[in-house]
Formats: sequence, structure tokens, C-alpha cells
Amino acid sequence: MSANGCSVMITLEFLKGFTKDKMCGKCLPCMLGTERMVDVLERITKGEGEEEDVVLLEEISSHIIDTARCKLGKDAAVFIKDSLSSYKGEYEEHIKEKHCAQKSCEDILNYWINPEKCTSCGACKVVCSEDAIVGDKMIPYLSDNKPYYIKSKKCTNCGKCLAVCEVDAIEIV
Amino acid sequence: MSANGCSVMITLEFLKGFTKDKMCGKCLPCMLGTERMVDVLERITKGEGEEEDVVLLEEISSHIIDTARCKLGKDAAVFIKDSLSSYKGEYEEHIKEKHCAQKSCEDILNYWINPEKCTSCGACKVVCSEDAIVGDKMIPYLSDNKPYYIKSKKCTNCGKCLAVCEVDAIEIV
Amino acid sequence: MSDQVTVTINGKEIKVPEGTLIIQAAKMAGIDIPHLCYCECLPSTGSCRVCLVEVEGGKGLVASCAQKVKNGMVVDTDTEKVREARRFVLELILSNHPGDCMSCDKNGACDLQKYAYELGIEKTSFSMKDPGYDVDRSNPFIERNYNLCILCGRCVRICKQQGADIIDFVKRGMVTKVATPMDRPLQESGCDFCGSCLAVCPVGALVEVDRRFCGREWEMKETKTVCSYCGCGCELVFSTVDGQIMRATGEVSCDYICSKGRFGWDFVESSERITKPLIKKDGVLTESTYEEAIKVVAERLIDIKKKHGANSIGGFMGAGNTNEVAYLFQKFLRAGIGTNNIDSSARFLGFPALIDLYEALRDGAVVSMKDVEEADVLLLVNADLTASYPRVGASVKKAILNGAKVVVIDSKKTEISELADLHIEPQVDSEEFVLSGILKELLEENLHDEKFTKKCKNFDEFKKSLDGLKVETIEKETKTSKDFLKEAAKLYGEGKKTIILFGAETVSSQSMGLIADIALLTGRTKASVLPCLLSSNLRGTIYMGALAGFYPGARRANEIGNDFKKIWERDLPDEMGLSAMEMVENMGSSVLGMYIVGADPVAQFPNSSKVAKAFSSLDFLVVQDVFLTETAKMADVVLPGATLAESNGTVVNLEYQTKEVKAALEPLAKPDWETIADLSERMDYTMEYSSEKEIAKEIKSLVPIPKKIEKNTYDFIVVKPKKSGEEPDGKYPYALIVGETSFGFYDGQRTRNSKLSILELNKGNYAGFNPEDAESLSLKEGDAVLISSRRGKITTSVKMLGSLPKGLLFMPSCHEERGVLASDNVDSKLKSPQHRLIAVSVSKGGASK
Amino acid sequence: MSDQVTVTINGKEIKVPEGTLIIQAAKMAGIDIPHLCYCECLPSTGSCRVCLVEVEGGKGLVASCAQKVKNGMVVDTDTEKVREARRFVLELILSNHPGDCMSCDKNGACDLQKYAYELGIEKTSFSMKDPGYDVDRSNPFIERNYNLCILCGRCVRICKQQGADIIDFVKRGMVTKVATPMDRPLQESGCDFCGSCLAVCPVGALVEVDRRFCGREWEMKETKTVCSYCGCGCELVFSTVDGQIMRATGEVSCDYICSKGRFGWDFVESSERITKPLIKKDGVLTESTYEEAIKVVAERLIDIKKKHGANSIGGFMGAGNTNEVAYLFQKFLRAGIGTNNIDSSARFLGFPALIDLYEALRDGAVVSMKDVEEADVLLLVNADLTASYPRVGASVKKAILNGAKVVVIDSKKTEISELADLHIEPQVDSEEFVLSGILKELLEENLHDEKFTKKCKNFDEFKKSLDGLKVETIEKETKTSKDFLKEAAKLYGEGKKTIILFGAETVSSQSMGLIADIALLTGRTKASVLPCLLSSNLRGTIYMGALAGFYPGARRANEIGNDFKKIWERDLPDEMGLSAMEMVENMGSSVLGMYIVGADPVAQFPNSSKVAKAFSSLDFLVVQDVFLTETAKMADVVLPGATLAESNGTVVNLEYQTKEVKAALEPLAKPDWETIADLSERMDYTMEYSSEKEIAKEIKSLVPIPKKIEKNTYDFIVVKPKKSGEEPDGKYPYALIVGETSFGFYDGQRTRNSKLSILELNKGNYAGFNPEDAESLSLKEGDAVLISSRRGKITTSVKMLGSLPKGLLFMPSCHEERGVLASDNVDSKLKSPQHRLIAVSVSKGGASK
Repeated sequence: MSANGCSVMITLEFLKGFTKDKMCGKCLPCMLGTERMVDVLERITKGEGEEEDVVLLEEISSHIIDTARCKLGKDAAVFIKDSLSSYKGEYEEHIKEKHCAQKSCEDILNYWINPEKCTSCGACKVVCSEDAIVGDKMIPYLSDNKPYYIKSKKCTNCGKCLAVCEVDAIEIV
Repeated sequence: MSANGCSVMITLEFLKGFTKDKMCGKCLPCMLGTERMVDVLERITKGEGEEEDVVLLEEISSHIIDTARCKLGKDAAVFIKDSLSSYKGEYEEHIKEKHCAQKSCEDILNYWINPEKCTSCGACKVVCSEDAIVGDKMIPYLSDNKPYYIKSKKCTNCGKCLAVCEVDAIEIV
Repeated sequence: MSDQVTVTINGKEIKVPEGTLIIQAAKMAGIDIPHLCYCECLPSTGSCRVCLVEVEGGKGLVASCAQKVKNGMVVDTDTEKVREARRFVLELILSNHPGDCMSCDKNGACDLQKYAYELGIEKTSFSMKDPGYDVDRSNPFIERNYNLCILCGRCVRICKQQGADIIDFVKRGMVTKVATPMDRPLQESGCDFCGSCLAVCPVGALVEVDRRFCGREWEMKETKTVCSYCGCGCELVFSTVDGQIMRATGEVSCDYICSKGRFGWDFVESSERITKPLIKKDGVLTESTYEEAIKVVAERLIDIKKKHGANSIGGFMGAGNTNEVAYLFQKFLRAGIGTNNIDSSARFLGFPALIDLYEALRDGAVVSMKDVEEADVLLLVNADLTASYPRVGASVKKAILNGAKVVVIDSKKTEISELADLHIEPQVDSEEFVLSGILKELLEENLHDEKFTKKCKNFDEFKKSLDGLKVETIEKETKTSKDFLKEAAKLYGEGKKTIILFGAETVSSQSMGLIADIALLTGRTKASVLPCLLSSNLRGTIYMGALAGFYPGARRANEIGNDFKKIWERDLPDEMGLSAMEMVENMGSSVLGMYIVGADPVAQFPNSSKVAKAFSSLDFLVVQDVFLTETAKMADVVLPGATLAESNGTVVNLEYQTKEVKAALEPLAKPDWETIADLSERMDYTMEYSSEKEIAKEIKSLVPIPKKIEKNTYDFIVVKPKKSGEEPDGKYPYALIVGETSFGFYDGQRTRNSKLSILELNKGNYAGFNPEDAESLSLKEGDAVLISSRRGKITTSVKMLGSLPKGLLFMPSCHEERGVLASDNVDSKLKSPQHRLIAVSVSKGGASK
Repeated sequence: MSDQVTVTINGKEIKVPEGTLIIQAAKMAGIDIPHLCYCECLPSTGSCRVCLVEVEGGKGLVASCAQKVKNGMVVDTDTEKVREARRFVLELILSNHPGDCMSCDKNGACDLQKYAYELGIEKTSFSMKDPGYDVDRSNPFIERNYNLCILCGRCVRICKQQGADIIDFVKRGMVTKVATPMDRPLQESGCDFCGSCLAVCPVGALVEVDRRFCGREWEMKETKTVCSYCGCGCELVFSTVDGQIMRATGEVSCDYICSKGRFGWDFVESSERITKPLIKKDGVLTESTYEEAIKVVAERLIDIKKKHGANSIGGFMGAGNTNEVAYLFQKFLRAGIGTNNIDSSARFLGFPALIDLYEALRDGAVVSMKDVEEADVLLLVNADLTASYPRVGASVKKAILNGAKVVVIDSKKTEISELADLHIEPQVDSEEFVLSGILKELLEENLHDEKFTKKCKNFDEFKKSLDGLKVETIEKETKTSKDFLKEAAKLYGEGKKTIILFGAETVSSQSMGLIADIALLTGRTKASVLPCLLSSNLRGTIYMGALAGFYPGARRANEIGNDFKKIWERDLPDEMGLSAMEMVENMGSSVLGMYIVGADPVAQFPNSSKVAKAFSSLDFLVVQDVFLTETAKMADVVLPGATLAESNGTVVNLEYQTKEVKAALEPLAKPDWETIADLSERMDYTMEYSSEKEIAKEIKSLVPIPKKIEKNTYDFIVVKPKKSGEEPDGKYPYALIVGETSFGFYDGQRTRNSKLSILELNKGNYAGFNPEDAESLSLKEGDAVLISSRRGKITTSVKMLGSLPKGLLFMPSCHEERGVLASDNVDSKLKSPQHRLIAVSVSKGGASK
């Protein structure tokens, strides 16, 4: 997973990094508060965010600035606040439209086999460990051909099919 | 929503009917217990069921038989028990494979546009109130055509597109 | 005694009466079976299934609250099967109970929590469901959070049984909810706020607003004492945290206590309380020290006594103090000052009725509220029970549920009259004719007890007098057909356990005689009447001698022997002493100093403008009270008084039972007896009591504990019925009566300073009109109206009261200006004002308050 | 006194010492600032941020547990800003606290719950996170549910301070958890189960296993009494529900109490308790009634006395009864029976040391445990403090944290020796030489108090005797370089507040003298020693006269005046009375009847096979005890005794402080004093006491309350050091000592019947070997081994003990057969057995138990 240019994902990865590296864990508001923000941001990147979540992030970061023990935690909270105000639109896009323009937040996206490109070779079906891909190999001149498609509700966006498709027929949409 | 031949859906609809019509509401185990079973069955029909859910249904119905005040509640519980033992396979299919062979449980199913049949008329995209369908109308002789597809994660299985498609290209899979 | 059956519960064999429920039998054997919907005082529904048990030989589990024991039954209440079933039901309930004990005020007193703990349930295994109802915080009494409701239905059943019957289950299945009609807030649904629902709720769905977040169950200190409102003398348990009252409950959750008892205690903590002595300086009451105030009062009283003699001083007190305070106050005046000028509100609140009742039947005739519940025929005379003495009202309701027949005599409709078998609605003020008519019918129908009447010397004279009264006269005066009187006579005469209930302050002296006659005529000399009393210690105040003409023990002032002189160590005055209205008459002339304790004559006494004028002519006035009353405002010195919730001692209730009062709070000032004693000491009459217990000991040494004395020979009271009030005429065409309301009380001093006041229009400052009268006067609800009587006039608000007959107006006794209109005519014998009926005129206008 | 500063907290001005934390200053002003990580007895970490406050002029909020007050500081603890911050932190904590108060046993005592309630938090606004840790229920003492842990770190800090220092935070961030090294269960991590962590946990993460689901906080009744184990006499608070003990705690959560105190009380509720009297019928002890048993005992004792005289009867008791029971028992024997044959376990458990100490220094030299904590140098002689007298051990640990230097003289390693600055490990049994060596070094280094020694008459004699002892001899006997002795002398001599601690039952009479000499030589006659006592009322038992040769008040039996005769109303015997071992010697000949209370001579006394034989030759034996001991099994009559947890009275602890014992439970049988009194009555010596209070009154009238008497002139004890035990030789090449272990206690009677016993290998039935010794004997952990002494042999299990030096074996005092091997040689002066060191031989084999 790479943040690319998505501000929500960048913020999430920053926070995850903070909790893993910088955070000393000596005071509860910073330790618990940043983790709760990670939860909220993860929710948003998965397309499960709600409009109150932005307010919640605002509140938590303000409170951390008030209550945390040292500068490290407070600085992290300031970073979040800045991101929220600078990239308001991107947060809203993720929350309201369940869409990540930068295509960083894979969990919101659908894997889809573009029938225009698909050669019906079947490689993707073979590698899918979730049995999310159905369809039959192309048999020339058969009229009732069953094209390949991905059952999104079973698909976990693991990316294996993406890797094996030689014609780039599998698209993230 | 029609039960058709799916035993899980039949049981769920039986129970819903029971809670709406027959249940007197005078004793808590029957009133609360049947509603909890409705919850569990709904979970299963939505593909969110877990293996313990069958055990849970077993337990609740046994307990209702033990504790309920009158025959109505007990009979309903007996019905559930019977269904569980008679149609074990179907329950398992819903839970493990997230699949409803009878195609009754819409929530597990994916709407999918069969590119073999699709004429790219665009009628489905027009009626979709969730903006779940993307794609462009067919422009003949254009090579980079964008076929229609349904973003399952936005699709609510409302069925409107199904109704307008004149070539039955939208399939439930 | 009913037949006994033998049952074995958990291996323990016991004998219980036939018809006992299994759950009750287990309790007798010392075994508590968990239960949620079952409640001792309510009919079983068997709905929660938590009380399931195993019965040997039976198939399946049995709800122990719904099944009666059988001889030889073997019951197990705690097998693994039972526990598993119980756990299932509790987990289901918990899955529908989205609260956290953490901040629930029922934590520690919640039955659901208790049973879950006992069964070791840490979490429900089912998915949680949150109904998501809004919490009803729209009234300051009961917080209703139906998200926590477990649908046990206790509140529904008890509301039917002892409340206003306004809640029920609505909808079905999982969306079932307890609600008022149309799901309106309680205060718009006719709720009488008895709070019974609150008391029986096993979980946190119904909680007292006052206690929310103010202290947890285990932090509470409980004090059992007596309610300070009406004469029912209900036992209240105050729960306090850090010296603050959190709630009042009955001793047992099912005990009925009325809205005033349960919610009206907050006047005790009102910011309006007087907490420091006040001395009038340059016309302004100014805070002072206790010592200085006592010194000033002592000096001024000594001065007046020296100059004008002891009889130039008088004392007056309310009828809501403890026996100990009442005793000490009259002792102070009689022995300390040396005057018999001592009277109390008892004179205005039923003393005439009580003394007449005592003369005619003695105390043995007085029944208990329990007797009322078990009676089969009840005759109610001029008593709006549920408003005035709610606990008696609840007993009557219970009697009705038990099948009792009720006859109501009242010119207006009441809650009970609506439930009664017969409601006689006579022309206002004609009760004496109605009662005489019933007597005539009892004789005519041969329902009298001949064996008994033969023993009464004056039966013939009595009968002759009755014969002299024509039925036509009765029908004319009462505007009531004799058929109704006959029906009443038949119901009463044929009853087995019959009781006559009446408001002691609302019946005339003659009516009292007639009520006694009805009991006598049917030979019912014992356990036959219940005089309803408005004040929390009416009878005690009288018995303690805080009443002109009577010494403690109801000894006539002119018949006392040497014992008082001996124990009080003083010579005692010879005069009978002036009664309240006599003192008022003589103020400024022979009466120059007054000491008032816990009473507000200037606002309460009839013809209050005249009374105020009289008080203003005094040389010295000292008032001891909890609020700055109209009288206190005129005082030279005001001493802070203590409420009953802060007092220790005893009171006597309307059942003539002595009840113990215990302080739930530290008093804001000194206890009243201490103030009186300190003042007395300062005036060189020693009163060295270490506590109120020592006063009680002295009382005991002087007079026997009030007890029910029975009479041997009885005489009928020969009465010529008349109307005792002011008759409406051309100039004053309307009749006005003053009476109690559901959320007001007496002079309103307490209820006005309570959250209860929000439940009365304008805190009770209104006049009630029959809608037709209102229409003919072009009056609408809330309009300002000018009401005049021969004494004065007031401006007040209009309220529509469908319960009133045409021509009759109603004014709450808690109306701040109730005294202005009333007549100060007094009964020549008992010196008691006859202020029941007032002739008034009405005109639209004036500034509405 | 330190400088005072003035601060204003919530508008209230107070003066507090400089350096006070804001949170402490607030407490002094009566203001509680919510806090979770802060704990009065622990260093602050400022981590939970719940105690945030506003300081005027400061920017932002301040953790009041981490900031000290400054003069003129203005603090607000309850502003909206503070409450909001607090609410945020609490909601965060709650989001990580997936418990439900419903079934949490901390409900009602949980700080998190309390603060949430006070702030009106009903639910957290954050998503809940459940760490999903497994609950550790692997030991029967502490249930650890780290899902509820709020990471306040109190347990970590207190474990460091007064526990075994085995837990700490592991991992970081959200996966931070409190754990033992490698997250092993407590019982495998060296935990000493003092339970201090439990006591300070503010939430439900650590809970006593015993109380889980057995009763909620508000249902508990608390009784403050004294622990019945060692002589520390710690105050315990028992919480009971329905007469069952749920837990034991200190008075304050930070108070240290050891594993025995906190968890070892369950022997009280053991099913092995004797609850009914037993009478031997046809050789079998058979249940009987109390009346019959008393009758039989009285008749048999009367019979023996008649036939053989009073001195044919003897009495023996433990040293763990109350003063009142000890007093009554000796009174019964002396005045009731008429013999001075009365002795107690005190003689075996330090009586010689105490009497020597008294002779040399008087009681004024005895310090308190608080003194120990404040000392700067501590000298420990033969005392495994943390195992034997854990509370003293905790005090020493605290002293070390406070910077004290510690010198340990012990042939084996102990928990404290590992922390000590100097550990002298002399050849076993050579302490007298070590102590003499230190005395020599003190003189040589000129560290003695010349001004003081001049005042001592025999200083020269003492010095001469010391000079006569060669340094080489000392080094040879002790196998210790004199450099160590010099270092010890310098540390001790140069200390300011120095205390010598020793096990009263583990030092010889001569060592006691030498310890006194060390104190005297440095002029430290006051507050200088702490004799550690093993029994809960050792000193009281002696002082009450339950000891041959001494009457109450430590009056020598041959020097008593008339006061005893007068108050006891009997002539008293002339003889000094037989001591315990003398009675044993004479059993079957001149001693024919014995009465034993709360002691097990047959198992406890040295050379137990011989003792058992002696007891079997008695005509009559009555035993009064809580368990069926070896002695009880031989008895003709067994009377049930009461434990200290069921008794009322007083005991005297090792600080010589009298402590009040209160019954937390209804006794299973009669209180011991009642049984003695009933028996006495039955033997025509009246003992009419209504309660133990009356006995205490009688004691007070006879002897003064034990108090610390000081001496005016002092003499040195001139001692020629020697070895007092049995020296190993060719036949018996190993030295064996018996001693206390962490989870066993004394004769094991109590710990064996407690869940504590699971923490000792084979319930303490083992012998400890130095691993090298074991290897040379080819022994492995758990192997069966045959150990023989000159008295007998036993088979037991092998345990590796690295703390032992080569050649020394260790046996827990709670070993069931501890008496078999020990020598019954007695000290000729004090009649006390010298059973410390036993020469034994070891061979592999025998059936391991």
C-alpha cells in the first residue's frame, strides 16, 4: 500500500509511523488518542467514514494538544489538524463519495475485468484464492461464452490477479 | 423479496411473519429470542453469517422451547430446529461460500453487466440512483470504448437497472 | 386460617397456606427466586420467565410467580437446567438493554444487574440492539429512558392499581414500548406523579431526576421518618448523600406515597428558607445572631407582661409540628408566660369535627387505612380524597379494586366520585339535609339496629326530630331525589364492613353529628369512621394542649388538677384562654404581644385584611418559621424554624397512630423545641432538656399516650339541619369553596417552594369555573378575573373545571390570597371560623398574575 | 519543619510545606482531584493526565500529581476546561476498557467508574477496542484481566517498591501490556504473592480470585483485626459477605501485607476444621456434645488430682492465642487446678532471647518497623526476614530504597542478603565468633562510645575477655576474613541511626548477649534492636504468664506477693512449675494429665518419637485446637478451638505494641476463653466473665499493660563464644537447619490447610540441598532421600537450593516430620531446646511422598 498523493492515506501513514516509532507511550491521551485517530482514518480510507468523523478527528487532536505530556504528541496532533484544514475536499470525497481520486485507498475501489481488454485466458481465476473470479476460457466460435468477471463482494483486493494479467485487463475503478 | 426455494430465506420470512402476526409478546424469551433469530438469519442471508451462527440458532430455539410461555412460541422454535437439520447444506453454503443457490438472498449476490450481451445503450446508468454504474455509450468505430460496469461496493441491489435493461445483460451472479 | 399444604423447596419442607404462589412459598422458606416482572403487590403476568423453576414430575420448567403450590409438591429453584434457562432469558434481556452500569443510577439497586452478577454473566452472547428512543427529561420528577426498559410491565400494573392509569404497552414485538396515550409527556397525560412506577422499576428505565449523577446507591444514607404534608402520616424513607436529599420512597417499593411525599420535599432545601434570625431595625428585618434575637424577644415579652399582665400575650402555632414542640410551646405560654392564650391551626382544620366525633363515638370508632382497603361499603362525605389525603384515596381505590361499593356525597365531581357506585351531588352546602335524609331512609327501610338503638336513651327524641323533617324539604334543599338517598341508605345499611370517611375540616359540626348518628343507627359504634385530617399532626397538636381551652391530654383548662402545677412548678392561670379569632379581635387592646410558631395567620385566617390590620396594632410580634411568611414580614423578630425532615420526635396521624419522626438532615437552624426552651430559660423559666426524648418522657409522665378509648353508652345527636355557609344572593350570586388540589397543599407555603408548583396553573393562584358559568361570563382559561366578597376582592386567573356544578367556584387552598374573601364568622361554641362557603361576585378584568 | 508556602485552591487559601505536590495540597484543603496513575505511596509518573488542573498565569493544563506548589500559586481543579480535558482522557481510557460494570467485582470500588459517573459520562464517544487478552486464571490468588487494564502503572511501581519486582510494561503503544518476564504466569515468575498490585489497582484488572462473583462491594462488611501469622502483627481488614471471608487487605491500599496475610486466611474456612467436641470411645474419637465433653474432662482431671495431686497435671499452649486466653489458661492451671506446671511454645520460639534482651537492655531498646524504614544502617543476624517476618523484610527493603546500608550475617543467602551492602557468610553455627569479632573491630577502630563504656562497671572485664579471643581463632571458626568483620564494624559504628535485627528463635542465648554488647559498646541503649518474633502473640503469651516460672507481668513464680491470691481467691502452689520438656520427661511417672491449647507438641517438639511415646503414657490428655493435630489424634477428649479471625481480644506484636483483635466471623465453636471458663466452672473454680473485655479488666487490675521500661545502669555480657549446635561428624556429615519459607508457616498447620500450600514443593515436605552436595550424592530435584540423625530418620523429597552453602541442608519448619530429627537437649538455664543445628546423614532412596 503506498500513499501516493492521497492526503487521507498520507495522514494515516504518518500517524501509523508516529505510533510505531516516535510515540513514547508515557501518557495516555497521546497513546490512546493517536490510536483512535488511526481507527477513524482507516475507516475513512475503507469508505466507511461518516461526516462526523472529521469533527471527531478535529476534537481528538485539539484535546491531545491540551492534555498530552510532551511536544511529540502535540506536534503529531497539529499535523492532523493541518491536514484536515488543508485537504478538506479530499476527506469529503472519501466520506461522501466513497472515492479516492488518487486510487491510493484500495479498500474503496473495485477490481473489475475490462471485457474490452480481457482475452479470457483464465490466469486470474487460477490465482484467486477467494474464488472471487468466475467465467470460462474462451472457446472460439461458441456463442454462449461466459466471460470472466470478479464478484466484488468476495474480492479482497489482494492484487494477485492484477499481477498475472498480461493484458492489463483488470482495472481498479 | 421472494423466498423462492431458498430454505434460509424461507425460514427468515417465516420468522418475520411470526413476529409480526402470531407472536403475542407476552413473554420475553419468545419475543426477544425470535427477534434475535431474525437478526442471525438476516446476517446469513447477507453473507455475513459465521459458522457459530447455526449453533446459536440451535441454542436459541432449544431455549425457547424450554422457557416460552405458550405453544405458539415453542412451535415457531420447533420450525427453526427442523429447518436447521433438514437444510443444513444450504445454511452452510450461505455461510461458507457466501452463495445462495436459489438466488433468493440478493444481498449476497453481485449485479454484473454481461459484456457479451450489453449493447451499451446506457439506460441502466440513467436509472441508477447510487451512481454505481459507470461506462460510456457505444460510439461505433471508436477503439478506446469504455464498457459499462457496476461498482458493486456502491450497488445496493435495488433492481432498477435490471428492470430497464432490454437485453437482459444485467445478471445476478 | 386457610388450609395448609406441605411443599419441599430445595430439599426444605415447609407448610404454607393453600393458594400460595411457588415464589411466595420459597420466600417463606428463606429462598429468593430471581424475578423481574413479578412484584409482591401486583398481579403476576409470568412474562419475564426469570423465575422459572423445576417441579418434580412436571414436564418442563414452570414460572414460579404464576403457579400455586400443591400439597406434596417438590420444587427445585437452582438446578443447572433452571440456571441455564435463566441465563438465556437474562442474556436476551441484556441484548436489548444498551446501557452501561457505569453511569446508571440504578447501579447497585438494579435487579437485572444483580441476577446477571449472581449467574456470572459478563456479556450477552447475542448481538446488542439499541432501540434508540429519546430519553424523556421533560419533567423535573421522573427521567424515562425506555432504552433500558425490560418490558416487565411492573409500572403499567402499578399505575393501574395506585396511579392515574395512564401508561400501557403500545405496539407489539420488538417495538413494544411503555407509553402514555399518544406517547405524550407525563405532565400532559394526567399523571398524578405518585411515582409508584419509579418505585417498582427493577432497572434504570425510570429514575428520579433529582438523583441523576448526584450519588450512587451505596453512598446513600437512609432515614425513615414521616411525611410532613397531610394527616395520612405516611412513612417516608429519605435517602441522602452528603446531607442532601436524593429521593424519598416508601418503606417498601410498593408502598403508595403521593406526589407531595415523593417529590414535594424539596422545599426543605429551598433557597427561600430562613436560616438566620432577623430583627426589625428601622422597619427593616435585618440578620442577627441567635443570642441577640433570643435576648430581644425575652426582654420585650417580659416588658409587656410587666406592664400589661400575662394575658396581654398570646401564642399561636401550626398543626404540623411534633408533639414535643407543641407540648413545649403551650407549656412555655401557660407556665412560662402565665397565660392560657394559646391556640393553633388545629382549630381551623377539623378540631370541631374531632371533638364532636369524640363526644359522640369516642376514638374506638376510628379505623385505619388498612381497614378501608378491606371494607365492603364506603360512604364519603365532602372529601376529595385523592387531592386532599392521597393515601386515603389510594386505600379507597384499592378497596374498589377489591370489590367495595362506594357512595360519594359531594357537590362537585372528584377522582373517586367518578369510580363510585353512587355519587350524590347535592346543592352546595346542603350536606346536613342529605345526611338527615339518609337517616330517614335507614329507618324507613328498617336497616337500623334495633337492639342497639333500644339502649340509647334519646332514640325516641331523635326519631321524633327526624320525623319532623319532611322528605320534600330535603329534596328541595338538596335538589336531589330521595331515590338516591334511599339507594345510599340501602348500600350503607346492608354493608358488612362499612366505613364513613369525611374531611374533618370540610364538614360542619352538625354534619359530624349526623355522621355519628348514621353509625349509631346501624349499631356501628366501633371501627366505623375515618376522619380525614389535613395537617401532619392535627390530633397530636390538640392532644398536646396547643389549643385554647384544653391542656395536654385533652383536659379542659378549667378542670385541671394539681399535677400540671406540680410538674411545671408554677401556678397556672384561671381563665380558659383566648382562641385564635378572639386574640385577633383583641389585638391592640388587651392583646399586645404574640408568639407565632409555624403558622401564617395573616395569610391563612379568614378576612385577612382585617387580620393584617389587627397584627399591625401589636406592640411586639415574634414569628418562628421556615419561610418569610406574610405574618413573618410583619414581625419584630423572626426566628428560623426547622422542617419535619430536620426534626426528631413524634406525630399522630389520621388513624390516631403515633409515628416517629427522625431527622434526615442537619437542621438549617436550631430544632424548634430548643429555640422555645432557650427563650424560656432567658425568661427565667427553666427548660433543661438534653433532647426531644426528655420532653417526651415529661409528656408521658403527665398524660397517657393518645389511645383509642371506647364508650359504654351512646346518645344520638339531635340536629336540625341547616346550611352553614354564606348563601349566594343577588349581589354575590356565586358560591365559592376553597379546597385542596393535587399538587398544592394547604397555605401553599411548601408547595410553592417546591418543583411541584410547576404542575399547578399559576402555582395555584387561580379560580375554577364551571365551563358554562365561564361562558356566560365570557371568561376563557387564563383570563384575569375580579372576585369580590363581603370582605374584599382579589384578581386572579380563570381555570375551567368540568368537575364543578354550575354556580360553584373553586379556589385552591394554596392560593396566596385565599384569606381575603373568607368570612371570619366564628362558631359560637367552638370559636371555629365557618369559612367553607363564600358568596362572591365575579367580573372580568383586572391584571392577571 | 520545612518552610511553608501559601497556595489558593478553588478559592481556598492554605499553607502547605514547600515541595508538596499540587494534588497533595488539594487533599489537605479537602479537595479531591481525580487521579488514576497517581498513588500516595508511589512515585508520580504523570501519565494518566486525569489530574490535570489549571494554574493561574500558566499556559495550558498541568498534571497536579507531577507539579509542586509554589508560593502564591492559584489553582483551579474544577473549571469547564479541566472537566473537558478530564472527560476526554476518561473517554479515551473507556474506549480501551471493554468491560461491563455489571459483573465486574470492582463495581462500586472502581476509580474509573467513579470519575466517569462524577463527570456524567454514559458512554465513550470513541469506537471501543477490545485487546482480547486471555484472562489469567491460572493461580488461585489473583485474577489478571489485562483487557480492563488502564496502564496506570501502579502495580508496576508497587511491585518494584514492596513486591518481588517481577512485572513491567512490555511492548509499546496500544499493545503495551503489564507482564512478567516472558509473560509467564505469576507462580512461575518468582512472584511473592504479597498482592500489593491487587491492592493498588484502581480498576478491575487485578481482582482477588476468592471474591469473584461472591458478593459485591456494597454487600461487604469490614472488620479490622490482626493477622494470625507471624509476630509482625499487621493490621488486616477482612471483608465478609454472609459470614464468608472474601478478602483481606491492609487498612490503606498501600499497606504492605504478605502472602500469608493476604491469602493465607482460608485455613479458617477449611473443611478440616474441628467443629464438634470429640471423645475417645473404644479407641476412636467420636463426635459428642459440648456439655458431655466438658463433663468428661472435668471428671477425669478432678480424679487425677484427687489421686495424684495437682502437680500430676500440666498445661501447654501455643503462642498465638490472645492475651485473654493465655491469661485465663494459666489462671485455670495455677488457681483452678493448683499447679505451676504451665508452659507454652514461647519457650521454643525466642523466650531465651527475649529474657536475655530484657536483662541486658530492657524494652526501651526495641524499635518499631517505622524506625527500621528510617534507619541508615541495619545489621541483620540470622534472620531470613522476607520469609519469616515479611513485614519486617518489607521495612528493610524500604530502608534500602531510602538509602540505608545493610549488613547481613547469615550462613545462607536470603532475599535481603542479595540486596545488602555486606553479606558475611560464616561457617554455619559460628555467629558467636562473628559477633565477637565485630566487637573486637569496634574497639580496634575506636568506634566505641567511651563516655558510655566508662559508666559500665564491667567494661574492663569485658574488654579483657575479648582480648583473650584471638583473631585467628575467629577466622578459623567462622571461615571468614577479619576484613569483612572490620567493614561490618565500620558500617555499624559510623552509622547514625543503627538497628540490629535478629530472629529471636534463631539466635543463641550467647549471641543475644553479644548483640546487646554491640549496642552497648556504641552507647546505643535506646531504640537500637528489633527482635523478630515468629508467633503472633509471643510476647503477650510470656507477659500473661503462660510460661513455667513466670506469673503474669513477668513476675517470677517464687516472688509473687499476695495480690494474685487475693484476686484469684485461691492459695497458689509453691513450686516454680515444670517447663515443657520437663513435663515430657516426667510423663507417665509424675505427670499423668495434660491440657493442650492451640499447640501440637507431638509434632513440634524435638525428638518427636520420644515425645509421642511420652504422651502415650499419660492417663488423660485433652487437646483444644482448630485442627486434628498429631497431639489431638492421641487425645482422650478434643475440644474445638477458635482461630484469631473468630476471636476478640488483644495481642502484642514484635514492636511490643498491643493490638486489638476483632472477630470477623462467627466462631465455628465457642471462643477459647469460654471453653476454659466453662471447664473451670465445672471444676468448681468460678470464672464468670461476660466477655473477653472483663478478662482484660482483671488483667489490668493485676499487672500493668506491657510497656517499654528503660534501664539506668548497664553491664556488658561477658561471653566466651562457642558453637551451640550438633557438629557434623563422620557418621552424620551434614548440618541441617530448620527454617521458615515464603509460603509455609511454623508447624504448617495453617498453611497446609490453605491454598498457599500449592506454592511450596510437596506442601513444604522437602529438604533443601546445595546443588553441589546434591550432585555428589547423585540427587536430583524431587528425588526421595533418607535423612537420619541421632534421634531418628525420615524420607523426604529433594529440592535444589542455591542459597545454601555446601554441607548445609535446609528443612522448612512446616515439614510434617520436622520434629523427628531434632535434638531434645535443653539449655540448662532456660530449659529451652537447642535444636537449631542438627547433624544428619543422607542417603538416596526411600519412597518419596
